[in-house]
Amino acid sequence: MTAPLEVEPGAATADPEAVLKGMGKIEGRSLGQIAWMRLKRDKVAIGGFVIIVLLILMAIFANLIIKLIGHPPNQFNQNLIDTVGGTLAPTGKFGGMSWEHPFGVEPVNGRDIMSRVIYGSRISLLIAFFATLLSVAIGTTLGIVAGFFGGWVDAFISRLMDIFLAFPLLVFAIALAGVVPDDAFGLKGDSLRIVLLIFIIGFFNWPYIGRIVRGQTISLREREFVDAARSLGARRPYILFTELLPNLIAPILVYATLLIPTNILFEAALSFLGVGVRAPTATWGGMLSDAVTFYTMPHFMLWPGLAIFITVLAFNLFGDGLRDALDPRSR
Amino acid sequence: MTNDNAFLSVRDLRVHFPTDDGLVKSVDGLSFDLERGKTLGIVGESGSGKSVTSLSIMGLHKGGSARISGEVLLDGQELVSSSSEEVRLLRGKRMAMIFQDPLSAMHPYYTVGHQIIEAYRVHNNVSKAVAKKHAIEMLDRVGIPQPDKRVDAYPHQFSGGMRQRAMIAMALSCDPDLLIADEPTTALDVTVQAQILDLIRDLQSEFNSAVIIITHDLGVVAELADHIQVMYAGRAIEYGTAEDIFDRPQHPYTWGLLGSMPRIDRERTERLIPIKGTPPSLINVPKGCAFNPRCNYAHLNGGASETERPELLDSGAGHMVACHLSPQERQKAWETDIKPKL
Amino acid sequence: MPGTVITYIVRRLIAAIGLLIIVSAITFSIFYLVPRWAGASPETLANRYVGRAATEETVKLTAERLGLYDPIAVQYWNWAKGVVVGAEYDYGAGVERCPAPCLGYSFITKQPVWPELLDRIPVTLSLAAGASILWLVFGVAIGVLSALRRGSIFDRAAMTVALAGVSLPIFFTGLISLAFFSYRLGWTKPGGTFVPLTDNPVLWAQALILPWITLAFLFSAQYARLTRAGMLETMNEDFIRTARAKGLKERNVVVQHGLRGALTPILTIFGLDVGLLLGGAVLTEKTFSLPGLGKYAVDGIVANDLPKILGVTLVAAVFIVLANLIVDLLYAVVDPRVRAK
Amino acid sequence: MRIKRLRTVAALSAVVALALSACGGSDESPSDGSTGAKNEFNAALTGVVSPSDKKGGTIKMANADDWDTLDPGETYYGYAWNFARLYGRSLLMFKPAPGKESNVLVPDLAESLGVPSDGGKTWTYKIRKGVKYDDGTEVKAQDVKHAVLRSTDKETFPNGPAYFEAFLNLPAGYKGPYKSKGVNTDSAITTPDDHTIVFHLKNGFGGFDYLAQLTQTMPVPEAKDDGAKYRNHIVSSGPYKFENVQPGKSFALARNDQWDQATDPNRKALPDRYEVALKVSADDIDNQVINGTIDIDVQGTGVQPASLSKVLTDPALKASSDNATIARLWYTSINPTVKPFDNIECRKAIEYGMDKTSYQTAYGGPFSGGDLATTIMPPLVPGYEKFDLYPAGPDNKGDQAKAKEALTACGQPNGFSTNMAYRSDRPREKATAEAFQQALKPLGINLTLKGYPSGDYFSQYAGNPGFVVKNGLGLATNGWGADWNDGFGFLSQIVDSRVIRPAGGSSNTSVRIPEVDKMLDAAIAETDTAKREKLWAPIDKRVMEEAVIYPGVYAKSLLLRPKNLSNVFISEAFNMYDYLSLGVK
Repeated sequence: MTAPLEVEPGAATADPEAVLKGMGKIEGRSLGQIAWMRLKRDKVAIGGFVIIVLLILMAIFANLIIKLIGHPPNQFNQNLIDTVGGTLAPTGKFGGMSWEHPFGVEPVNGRDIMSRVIYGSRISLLIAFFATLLSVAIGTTLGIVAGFFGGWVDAFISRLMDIFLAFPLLVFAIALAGVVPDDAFGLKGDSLRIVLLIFIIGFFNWPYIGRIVRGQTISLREREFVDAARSLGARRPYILFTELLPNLIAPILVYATLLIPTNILFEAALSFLGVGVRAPTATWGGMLSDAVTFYTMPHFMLWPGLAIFITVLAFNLFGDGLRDALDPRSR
Repeated sequence: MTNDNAFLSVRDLRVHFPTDDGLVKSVDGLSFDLERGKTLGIVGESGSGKSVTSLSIMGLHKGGSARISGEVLLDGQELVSSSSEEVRLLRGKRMAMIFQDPLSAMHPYYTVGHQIIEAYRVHNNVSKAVAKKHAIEMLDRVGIPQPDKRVDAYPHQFSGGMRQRAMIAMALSCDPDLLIADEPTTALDVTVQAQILDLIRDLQSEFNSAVIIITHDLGVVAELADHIQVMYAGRAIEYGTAEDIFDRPQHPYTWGLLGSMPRIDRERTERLIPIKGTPPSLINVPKGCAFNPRCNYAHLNGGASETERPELLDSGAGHMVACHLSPQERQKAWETDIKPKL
Repeated sequence: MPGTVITYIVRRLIAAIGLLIIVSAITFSIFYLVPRWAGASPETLANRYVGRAATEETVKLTAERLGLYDPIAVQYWNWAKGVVVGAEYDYGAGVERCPAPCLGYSFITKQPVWPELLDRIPVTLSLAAGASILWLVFGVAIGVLSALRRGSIFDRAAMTVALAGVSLPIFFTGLISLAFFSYRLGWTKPGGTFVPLTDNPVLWAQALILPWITLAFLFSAQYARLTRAGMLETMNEDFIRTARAKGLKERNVVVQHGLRGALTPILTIFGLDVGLLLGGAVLTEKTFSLPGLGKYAVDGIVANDLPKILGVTLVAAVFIVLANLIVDLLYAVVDPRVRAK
Repeated sequence: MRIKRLRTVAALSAVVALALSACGGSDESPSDGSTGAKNEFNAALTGVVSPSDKKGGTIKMANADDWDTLDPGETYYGYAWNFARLYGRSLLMFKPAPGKESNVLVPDLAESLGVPSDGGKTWTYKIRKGVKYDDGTEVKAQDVKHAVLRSTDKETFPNGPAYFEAFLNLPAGYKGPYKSKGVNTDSAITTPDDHTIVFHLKNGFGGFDYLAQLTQTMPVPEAKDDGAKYRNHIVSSGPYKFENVQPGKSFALARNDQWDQATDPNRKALPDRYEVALKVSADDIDNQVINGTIDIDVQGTGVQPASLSKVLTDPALKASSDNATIARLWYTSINPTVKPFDNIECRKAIEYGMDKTSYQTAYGGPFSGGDLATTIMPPLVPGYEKFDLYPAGPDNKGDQAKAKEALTACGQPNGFSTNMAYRSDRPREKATAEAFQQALKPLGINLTLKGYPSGDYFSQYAGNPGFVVKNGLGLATNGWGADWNDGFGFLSQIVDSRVIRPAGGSSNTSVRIPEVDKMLDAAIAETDTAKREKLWAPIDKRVMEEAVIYPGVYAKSLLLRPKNLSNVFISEAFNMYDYLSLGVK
């Protein structure tokens, strides 16, 4: 019983930081370079990164790819549907999978699932990226302000975070996404929904990153004050900020990378619940929601589900690798 | 330097860790002896392998990824080849250890008493009540006031010095023959440091145990150690009595350590011989003398330091040194460059 | 000592009530303001609660009865007053006393919201309880084993599955498992039919087993990762080395010293997760059509039934706040350092 | 989301002899009840499947949604009316029989059909003696009066039918028996004795018997009535009483031992119990009905899309299902208030350009969706006349050439952009909107789809004239089914411009033809049934000429026949299985 339970104690003393510091080759390199070296060696993380790049390219060139495939995502192909027999299922086997339609077609209207999945990456990534950006912007700003000024400012912002964390988020997001009219803020249609979703998702996720930044800021501030006391007089706040930000980049980067997949899931969930981007625009969550009624045709739910899974997994793999590279102790 | 009276005998100890970045040779061929009632000081910078050495002796690297070779003989019993279970039974009972930061070294969720009782009961089949009485006794013995009350306090409720006393009480609870103190005073105030060192010395004479003190601070070993071993990059580079090391240090690295030692009896001046550069990588240890990139005297012997690793050789009366410099060169450098500035 | 503990709890409770007031006020404002931005008037809002044959007069009367003409502060005050002291409700044939906590009456079904919520809570509670036990046991066990056998095949396999687990949306795993286990194989009931535990434990478990497993899979994955990371960190702590140096058996080192330290942060997260879940496992309940709080919320939102939405939001917030409080108190029990503060 | 059966509200007072219209088809021979129909596809449409008189057993029903309300004064769904007859007895009822016969009114609580006098302004009903509530007290005429009066309180019962307040000669400002307590209502209803009730109308109305079959005439004892709360403890006058009611979850009916077969010629009351589960997932219901663990999907709107292929491709399953036709039209409003639909040619472009088959497919195909529609009135409604003003090409996929022509005539040869509203929680309407978008795209007509929650669809969005104009909702999915099969009930709410309210809430969003309003008034005023029935089709045609409604499908539903039950047949009055006659095999 003793032997197999053993935790490798070597890690306690073989401090990789010390090891690396001493490595002749990379002496004097920045933490960023060291992290990059480590990251390059992490094949799984690189694999995730490659998938992410491919996904982003796919999203950017979605229209082009779809043109090549030749089946616009919203185009009906009801000739592939059993309308006469009344089942409305794809006439081909396995949900109508063929060379022409590798992922099969949707029941009822026969839309090409592959094109829709590809187009869905656009919405998914766009919303996830910008929502993350928004969360990071709000979270970082308020986190720094709270951590730096302390006192009642900190107390106020911390309470604000508490309130946000006490909200039943999803319920709230659904409600909000459901009541906003179709034309608002000078936008309409898809662009309004996308902006709205970015805002809702981004706005509700900031307290998490806010907490991290606040904690980091406080600990850095403590350290800085010690230094400042030693050196000549107090430092000016702006200097502190310029020193603060570089130190915050690593945790923010890691957290942002890991927030993106969360936001992809969030968007998918909202679309699944019917408050995402409006029909007929293809979204992964929306496709899953459509597939619910056709659970007897698993191909319909499989592809969008897989798309979500692969995307989220890729971001998680890369995020994990990035964290390990930037903070080796977490390995 | 074999010694038949040695209670602890380490022979060609090597501790290597395979990592993603390469093989880390934390300890790379270390040998020394220690008799009962004697104190050995192991000195070196962080990463020199001194802590790894102590943990290896304790068997705390067993079962992990570490590759350990060589021999560790504790009262004649070879530990490197012993099973984890055999070594475990010795840990705490025949050999015990005190750690650097007593706050992190004690479990924050358990009372000090609980942790001493636990240590005692591992090796002594007694009731909790008896063990508790023993724990109170031990706390009393290390000079903790009101031990019957403090026994139920948590580590965070102790002051730094008191915590280290409690730590020592825990280590000594089973009357070990070998006590390893790893930087026992580093985390403490200067005034408290002296008290703790006194305590270790008193207890050592009382228990007649062998003691290894591991430190980067020569000042600590100056007070306690009978012998001192200076380590650099996983190897011993100088070994001798305390007088040897303090009065007739032979290795340029030892000079550097002496020069960076703060002394109460001396005005605070600039460092005499700042050790330039950083400790070497334990993966790519510099060829030849591992210290040569940082050594001010490496040029004196025509490049031998850069190509050939110096052996640890007896330079007379058990004072051993690993350096390519001739005894005369070392003598001269010590007398003219270093000693006057100390 | 107990005195200070009580003071602490009281202080926390007061803070919690403040939090609940703010949360409900914000919820109220959003549901009050957003439709009005969209151009709704009290009449058009009342329109949805009257039949098609309603005359203009009926619409006005309904708007009046629902208090839609009042300014937002008055409406909120009336609602909040009902929660604290109860309210009176005109059900046509007379006036009924709705005792505190009166969360109002559904605009649509005219049933009082509070009893409906009380009805839903056991569903969500059953879901959360079963799933949380599963995920705690499996997640922590897998995490600990993975940490202890770091780098082993078990560790790698477990962590791969765990990463996959956190990357799968619950409505996808839920749908797939429903389609397969319920509809194809017919092993379990596909939800929608909740039977209280006290009525029939077998049917209760049968209806919930799939949601439990699906939910627990997601959370187990997360907890395995968290536990592994926490365990690795803890096992690197100095006090573990001390415990080993004492000669403690490895099992005791791991269980008494390692786990104790590693599980404390997990406890916090666990408490908050359960709190959040109790407030409505929206996606799970929706996917498995379980009539719990989450589904209630979604139904309320779809039907635009404000009292329902407010009620469920408040209850959810109460769960979260309570979970926070309990976690903090438990933390003090577990960690003596916290107790001192 | 299931498609609920919305029922008409005839808010207009008119003299219409509706009764005769339903009797038109009764010459068809009633099906042979002794041997029963074979267990084959559509068997229960015309005959009784598994006839039996065996008593006992429990019938298990499930509803994917909540019951709108069990209160007979407010409930307004076809299935709820079908079911309410188990626990309540209205004055009259539709005959529980298969096929056309089910449109015949027969006395239930009353001893006979209503006796009109004063030119149809006064209707008298004699109430059977010996009919008792489940508490043993006897049903009196005063209880029927109270039941009818309470149903007129639209603040308490907003969702109920509103015929009585429209037709009865109630005192001015009367707000129902709760708010207008003590007000003398003898001007509207009198009860000369305990077993006679007399209704006094504002104007003569030949079809009052249709109102007498509404659940609103089921007696409610005043002493037990507590307004909106009555729904949870209804006093039964039928063969079954409520055993337990768990709002939003389930309820069960058990035998009412006070019910006397001697007073009731219509009900067999075969099973001992009815159990109804609410809010069961719709797919689960289908599966359980197929397995036999649930007997009937009580909503009676047909199987879910997922079960469709299962039922249609499995010969055994198909043989035990019935494809019922419903007097309901699924259509799309073309709003002339939104540019460029102010020009009839642009509206015609839609009529020609839309792919009719994709509409049908969107609604579920030929079995679950319905038949291609070219008129507003479905064939089930007497007076229906087949015509097709905008032939959609030989394959019914739309006539692009004609559509182009119309576009050019409209001055928009390259098409235009507009919006289409649909109920976002109804997948079939979503599919319809998407089908429009695809079908119109080649014409250059770009549709932006706008989904709105169905709860607010008419009150806030597609049924709110201001909103429609402001948001340019050129097209809006819509649907209509009558309370009973009659041209007046079917057309008035969707083609009469006078039902459009500025605050929103009406189903008619697009038809504003003064001529049609006049034609409707003329038809309602016509007392001769045969003549009147001939007047509906011209109205239908006139509206179609204006191209403001795009008819989609005449609805059908694929129903799973309960395999463990006896006496199974489809009632045309409800377009689903008759719940009154079922027994357990």
